[in-house]
Amino acid sequence: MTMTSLAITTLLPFLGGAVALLLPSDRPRLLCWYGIAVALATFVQSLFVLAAFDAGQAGFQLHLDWAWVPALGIRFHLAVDGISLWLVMLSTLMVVVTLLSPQATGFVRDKNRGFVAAMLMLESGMIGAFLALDMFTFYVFWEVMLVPMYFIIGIWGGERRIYAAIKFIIFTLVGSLLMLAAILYMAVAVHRLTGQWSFDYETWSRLVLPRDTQLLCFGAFALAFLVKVPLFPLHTWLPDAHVEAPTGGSVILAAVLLKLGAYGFLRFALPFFPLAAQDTAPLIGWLAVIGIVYGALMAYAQDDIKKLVAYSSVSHLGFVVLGILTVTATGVQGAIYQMLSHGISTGGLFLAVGVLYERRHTRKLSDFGGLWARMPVFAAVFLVIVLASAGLPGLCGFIGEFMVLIGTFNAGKVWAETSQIPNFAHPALMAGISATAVILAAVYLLTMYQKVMLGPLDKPANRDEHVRDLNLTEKFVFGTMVVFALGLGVVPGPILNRSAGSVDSLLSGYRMRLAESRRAPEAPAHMLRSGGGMRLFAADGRPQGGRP
Amino acid sequence: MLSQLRFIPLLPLLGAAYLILFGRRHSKRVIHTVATVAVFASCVISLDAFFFGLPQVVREGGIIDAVFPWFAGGDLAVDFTLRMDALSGLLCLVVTFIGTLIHVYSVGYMAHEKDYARFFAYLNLFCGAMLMLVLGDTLPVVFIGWEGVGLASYLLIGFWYQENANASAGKKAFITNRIGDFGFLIGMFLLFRATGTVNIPDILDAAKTGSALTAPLWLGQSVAFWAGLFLFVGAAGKSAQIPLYVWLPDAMAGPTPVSALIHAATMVTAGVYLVARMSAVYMLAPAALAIVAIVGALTAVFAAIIGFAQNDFKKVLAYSTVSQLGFMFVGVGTANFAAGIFHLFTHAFFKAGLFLCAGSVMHAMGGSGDITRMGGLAKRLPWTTRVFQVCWLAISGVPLFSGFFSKDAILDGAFATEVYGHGLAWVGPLVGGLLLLAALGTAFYMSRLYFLVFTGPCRADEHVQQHIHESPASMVFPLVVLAVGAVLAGLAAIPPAIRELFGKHGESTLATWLAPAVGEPMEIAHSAEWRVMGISTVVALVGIGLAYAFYGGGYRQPAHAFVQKMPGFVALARDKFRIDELYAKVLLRPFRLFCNIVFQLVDRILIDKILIGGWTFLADILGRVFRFFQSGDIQRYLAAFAIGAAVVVWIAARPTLPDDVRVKVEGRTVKVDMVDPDASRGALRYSFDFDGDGTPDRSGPTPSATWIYGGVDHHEVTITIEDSRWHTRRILTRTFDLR
Amino acid sequence: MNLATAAPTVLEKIAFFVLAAGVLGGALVTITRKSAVGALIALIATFCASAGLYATLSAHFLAVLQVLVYAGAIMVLFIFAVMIVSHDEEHPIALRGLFVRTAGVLAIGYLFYRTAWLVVRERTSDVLAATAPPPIPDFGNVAAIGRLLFSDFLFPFEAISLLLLAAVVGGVVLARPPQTRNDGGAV
Amino acid sequence: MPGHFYILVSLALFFIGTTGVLMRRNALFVLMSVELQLAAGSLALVAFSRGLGDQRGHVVAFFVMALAAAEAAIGLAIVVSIYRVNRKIDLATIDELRN
Repeated sequence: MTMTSLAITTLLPFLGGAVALLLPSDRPRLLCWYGIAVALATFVQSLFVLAAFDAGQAGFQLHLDWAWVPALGIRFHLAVDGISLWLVMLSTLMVVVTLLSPQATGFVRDKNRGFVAAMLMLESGMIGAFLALDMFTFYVFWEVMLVPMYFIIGIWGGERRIYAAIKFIIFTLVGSLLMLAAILYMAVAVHRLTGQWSFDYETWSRLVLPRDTQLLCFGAFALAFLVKVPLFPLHTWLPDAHVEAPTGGSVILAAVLLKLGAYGFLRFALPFFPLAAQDTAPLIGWLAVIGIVYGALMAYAQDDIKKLVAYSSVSHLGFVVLGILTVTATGVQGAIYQMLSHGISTGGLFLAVGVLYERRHTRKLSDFGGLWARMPVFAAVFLVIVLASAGLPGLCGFIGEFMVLIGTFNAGKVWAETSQIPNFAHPALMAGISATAVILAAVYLLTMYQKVMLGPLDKPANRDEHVRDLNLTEKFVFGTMVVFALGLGVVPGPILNRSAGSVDSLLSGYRMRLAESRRAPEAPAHMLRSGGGMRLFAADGRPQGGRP
Repeated sequence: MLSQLRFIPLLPLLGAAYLILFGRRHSKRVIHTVATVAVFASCVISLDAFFFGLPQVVREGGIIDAVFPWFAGGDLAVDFTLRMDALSGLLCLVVTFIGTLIHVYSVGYMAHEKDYARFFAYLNLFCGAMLMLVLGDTLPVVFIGWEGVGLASYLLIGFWYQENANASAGKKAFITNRIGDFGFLIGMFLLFRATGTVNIPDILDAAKTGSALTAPLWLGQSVAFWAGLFLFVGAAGKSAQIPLYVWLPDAMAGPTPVSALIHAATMVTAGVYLVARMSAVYMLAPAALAIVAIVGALTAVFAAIIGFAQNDFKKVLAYSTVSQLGFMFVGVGTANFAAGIFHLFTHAFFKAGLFLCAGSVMHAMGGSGDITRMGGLAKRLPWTTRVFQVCWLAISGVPLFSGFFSKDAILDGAFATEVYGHGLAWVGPLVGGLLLLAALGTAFYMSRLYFLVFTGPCRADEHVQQHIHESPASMVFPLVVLAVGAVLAGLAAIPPAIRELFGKHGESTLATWLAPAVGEPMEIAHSAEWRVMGISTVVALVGIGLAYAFYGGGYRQPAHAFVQKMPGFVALARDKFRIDELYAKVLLRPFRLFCNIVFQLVDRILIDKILIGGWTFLADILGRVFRFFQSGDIQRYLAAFAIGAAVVVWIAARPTLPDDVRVKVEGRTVKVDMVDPDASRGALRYSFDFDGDGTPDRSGPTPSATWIYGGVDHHEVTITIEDSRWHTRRILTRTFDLR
Repeated sequence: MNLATAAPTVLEKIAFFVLAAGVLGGALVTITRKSAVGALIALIATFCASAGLYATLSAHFLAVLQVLVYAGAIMVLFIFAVMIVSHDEEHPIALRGLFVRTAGVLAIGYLFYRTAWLVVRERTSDVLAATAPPPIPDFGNVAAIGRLLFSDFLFPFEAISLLLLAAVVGGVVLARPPQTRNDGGAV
Repeated sequence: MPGHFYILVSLALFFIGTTGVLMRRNALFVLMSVELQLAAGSLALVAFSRGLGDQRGHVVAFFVMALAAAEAAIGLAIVVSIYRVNRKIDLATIDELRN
């Protein structure tokens, strides 16, 4: 079971989606329940993975390694470690929640089966991207992910959906095509060194490139990933995508899709190009800091709830990037945790916005007010989610931000090593500036909450009977979100313990390669023998002995 | 029993959770029973833990309950640990005891509220959070409580959410607290970076051993200074000190029991608790202590002055709370931590009492708190009046009441402290003097309040007067208990000088209990104590007398005279010196404006239009250019294709030029020599016309020729290269000079 | 007749030049006629003449096919089309982009000149001499071509048949009258 | 008869055909000219295959013929349908493909 469990987790939704296209499109309930069933099955399957996962083992587990294109050494290689494990869990969970929530699947009623299919295919794209250990496989899943999202925004979106969808696809494609170029370069480099084709992650992460090459390839990778996150100057596609996307799309986009950027950055960009990462870390770190504050300010400036939430996730994901860039166990752990908590809180926020929109058919803050009187239950869960997003300790938002900030605060000794590029690292200052987001988050979130839920119920549109409290399904959906928001906030131990080992091994490998590329920064590419730091190839690329 | 600390915060939290989930289904009786029992139970547990574990509690370390390791990553490890030593134990008792009373009081006060369950749920939530704040043994756990109480206060201030004002007040409170929390976080980070831990005991040990925290950090100041400063920012936010005090008066929008519990007795004192808790760190940074003391003193005076002119019952009490908190901060700021905590302890009783009296009065007056419309209530509300009298005398610092002792202890410390060293020696007397002023003010405005509300004729209009009635027992009972507390709390720490009269020596019980937590109380000469006691007694009596002269039995001539004499000042004080308006002008509106401008400028224009739009614009231009060729006329495409092909062929068919043409001139002899491009395998034919008569003079497949001129009149050779394969030719000429 | 001998007989010369003249003349008439019908007749003549040329090259199978299929079947198609959309326009030459087209024609002419020159230059090469005797007795007759078609060229043959099928279907779909087209979903 | 004569003929034929394709505005004529081009091609094929004594040229020429048939069928169908839509088949005025 453990052998193929990853394969099932990854491919089940895809097949499910394909089958969904064959179902009659005039049976919406059937379609919805079918989608839920498939998603649920996937979730259960991912629970099996969780059960089979050996917490004590730091490296990758449950390998699934099929030959795909032998001629080019391309393999369908999936494996899970403490980092990807939780992100996969998050994806499977959020898809179930999304398909369950009536707001997300509402228009399946009048539209067609495409949505369910798109959602499921999207899910398997995300899971595959999280699990792939073969760069080619990864890239395939990475792109597979784009298509359903493009359709979800472009077909079932709002008025300016086409604009948003195209903006989304172009932003993401520009980055990922550059990444493809870099991937090909790496493949060729590996081939030149080892004499055989390989897209294997482990092999690649033993590749030590000269400094300038590292900077180029790192740039390509970083662009692809940081656009997805999104990092400060590259973020403008996000608000549009979120505003135009249907509720389900927004939820998945915020909860999972954005995480792929951060995950890819952590999993690939850091280990492959340690020198480049190290040297640019403070720079990108500053961008993240700017993004954190900037996103918060922008969120405060919005009158559209969805835009507000979108900008808030720009701010929150700044923490993720910052945490990864500290390259300290604390920071990276915090970043991972922040990813999960952001998935829950912001996902929940978008669900809530969906509810509000369904009830009132507007997203303008100025149209709401005093809804608490009409929907007390919703008010309660909404408040919990808002506070979770505001990083209230005891809820999920706090721990991630706390660890990231404390990691950044102590990143001084790591960043002190950054060499050539002028070093802009001021860890305390950066952490301090980022910490102001604690204040700003309260400002914009509570302002939003007050404008929507509190105050007098003076607007007639808010009084009519459409504005009703949550029904049973919605109660269940939001109940789940609240439970996770609380659970993640109170008992983070199980998650952090499982990810700790993987983070440590990733970082230690990173440092080893960093030292190696420091030793001869301008030397041509060579390979590290996995494990010990000794060279397999001389600096001039002549082989010394066989491959390990 | 000793490992049961975790139940102290847990029970109220469970109560809150239960009421939120199922409260709607239950009758009011069930609801308030659940809530009150939950708090009372934790009160019992803390009493049990405190007194049965007394020897251990008052010893270094206290009782520890390690619940579970909360989270860890890298070198950061945060344990969920609770600890009860004398300091936290004392606050634990105060919170649970007064909390219970307030719950009981609320039963009567909120009897007509429809959202009963929510109210009690919030109250329980607050108690749980506050207890976690107090008992937390690691800074993050404290931070949970720290923000938890902020949340509870946010919820309770905005309890009547239909009023936008209430909601805004709640928001204001939460955000102002968040500003403080920012300081708390930074302080925490600094301490972690210096000591590598967030466990309070470890940090304090590190502070006691020194080195780690005394290292200079920024601006030549030590880590301890900055950590202390930032922690104090947090404390100032929570405890409403300058400049973050603005939220507390607005917080009175909440139900009165809430004001009593949260905004008088417990939450607002958390800042004082934090400073006392981190005493060892502050001891390393006298400068930070000085800042704490000065800010405290200024706040005390400033709030007192505003208190003169307020006409809303609860507003007066609110500013007096701010002022009293200033006293406490002076206490801890002069390294006289025990005194600060002592005042916190006594203040909890009499201020809670005062607020509950306010509640009872407003209850009677139909919800209005306007003291200009009150008066002569003494006859109508006997119990309330007596309780108010006690608490009033207590807060005014009349001897033998608890307030007297605690205030006196703080003043003693202020005048006697040597913690600042030479450079800052002036701080002690300064704050002492300010505090005397503040004490005078306190006595004055509290007496003003008393006289205006309870004495003289009633200024309320008729139909209000009809149903002025004493509150129900459930409200009076807590009042009485608190009054008793307001009298007796002082006994916890009789100053040594007075103890001496009774033949007791050494420090008071409270001081000795707190010693392990906050350090030994400072030695003060009894003569000094007597002097200060005398002064403060005089001050208190003067204040009361002044107030009587102004307001005894309603507004009197001097009051009016004063107002006429300096109307500007009075108006200013009544408007709270317009600090809120200032903040609104200087901070809030510009902030909002800034956000909007940046959004339009950076996001929309700079990034979308220029950075991103630039590329799309380029692509668009190129597209237009190429579209011009896309005529859609297939015949023109074909023509273009044909032309292209023809051009290619034409180029390919021309003979390739020789690589270089060398012309050697020796006297009259000219030798032209060039390299035949090996592409043309002998297919090229070269003919040379030296004399320019149009006919070739030399020709053949060899790319070189020689010619001897007769005269010097020629200086040009024309070379014709023919390609026999294509019948194409190229002509090139070279010029030279004959000599 | 046999082309094997190096020097062609007078008869062959006459045959060739007559046929060539027929081909080129017919082509010229085809592209210069105003009336579609006239052009079509000329086209058919061209094809017949080229069939004759095939014959002189001992490609008898193709010659027959050329007459049957080309001059026969395909031209019938053309005739029908002409009957449907027959209208002789007064300006046979499109004036739009005339300059470009003329340049195109000139370019084609240049290419023609170049290639022709090449051919003439290489006329002695045995590829163009065409003096070799037919390598096999039944060169170019049905049996030989059939053998090739069904052995080496089987796949292309099938492919072409599929192409034709597709063309037929496409022709039907395209040429159906409009009112049945829109619900047919094609186009 | 020497082979290069045939090639010259096919060249000329192709030239004429291309000229027709380029110059005529009537789609029908364009199609005919295309047929001319094809004929030129197959003539060259046959001639070369004769010169080389290789019959595969014939086969290809045969395929060309089939291709011409298909092309004529589709082309004419398109012409007819275009004619149905806008009552003319003047290539100069048919530029829906534009932009």
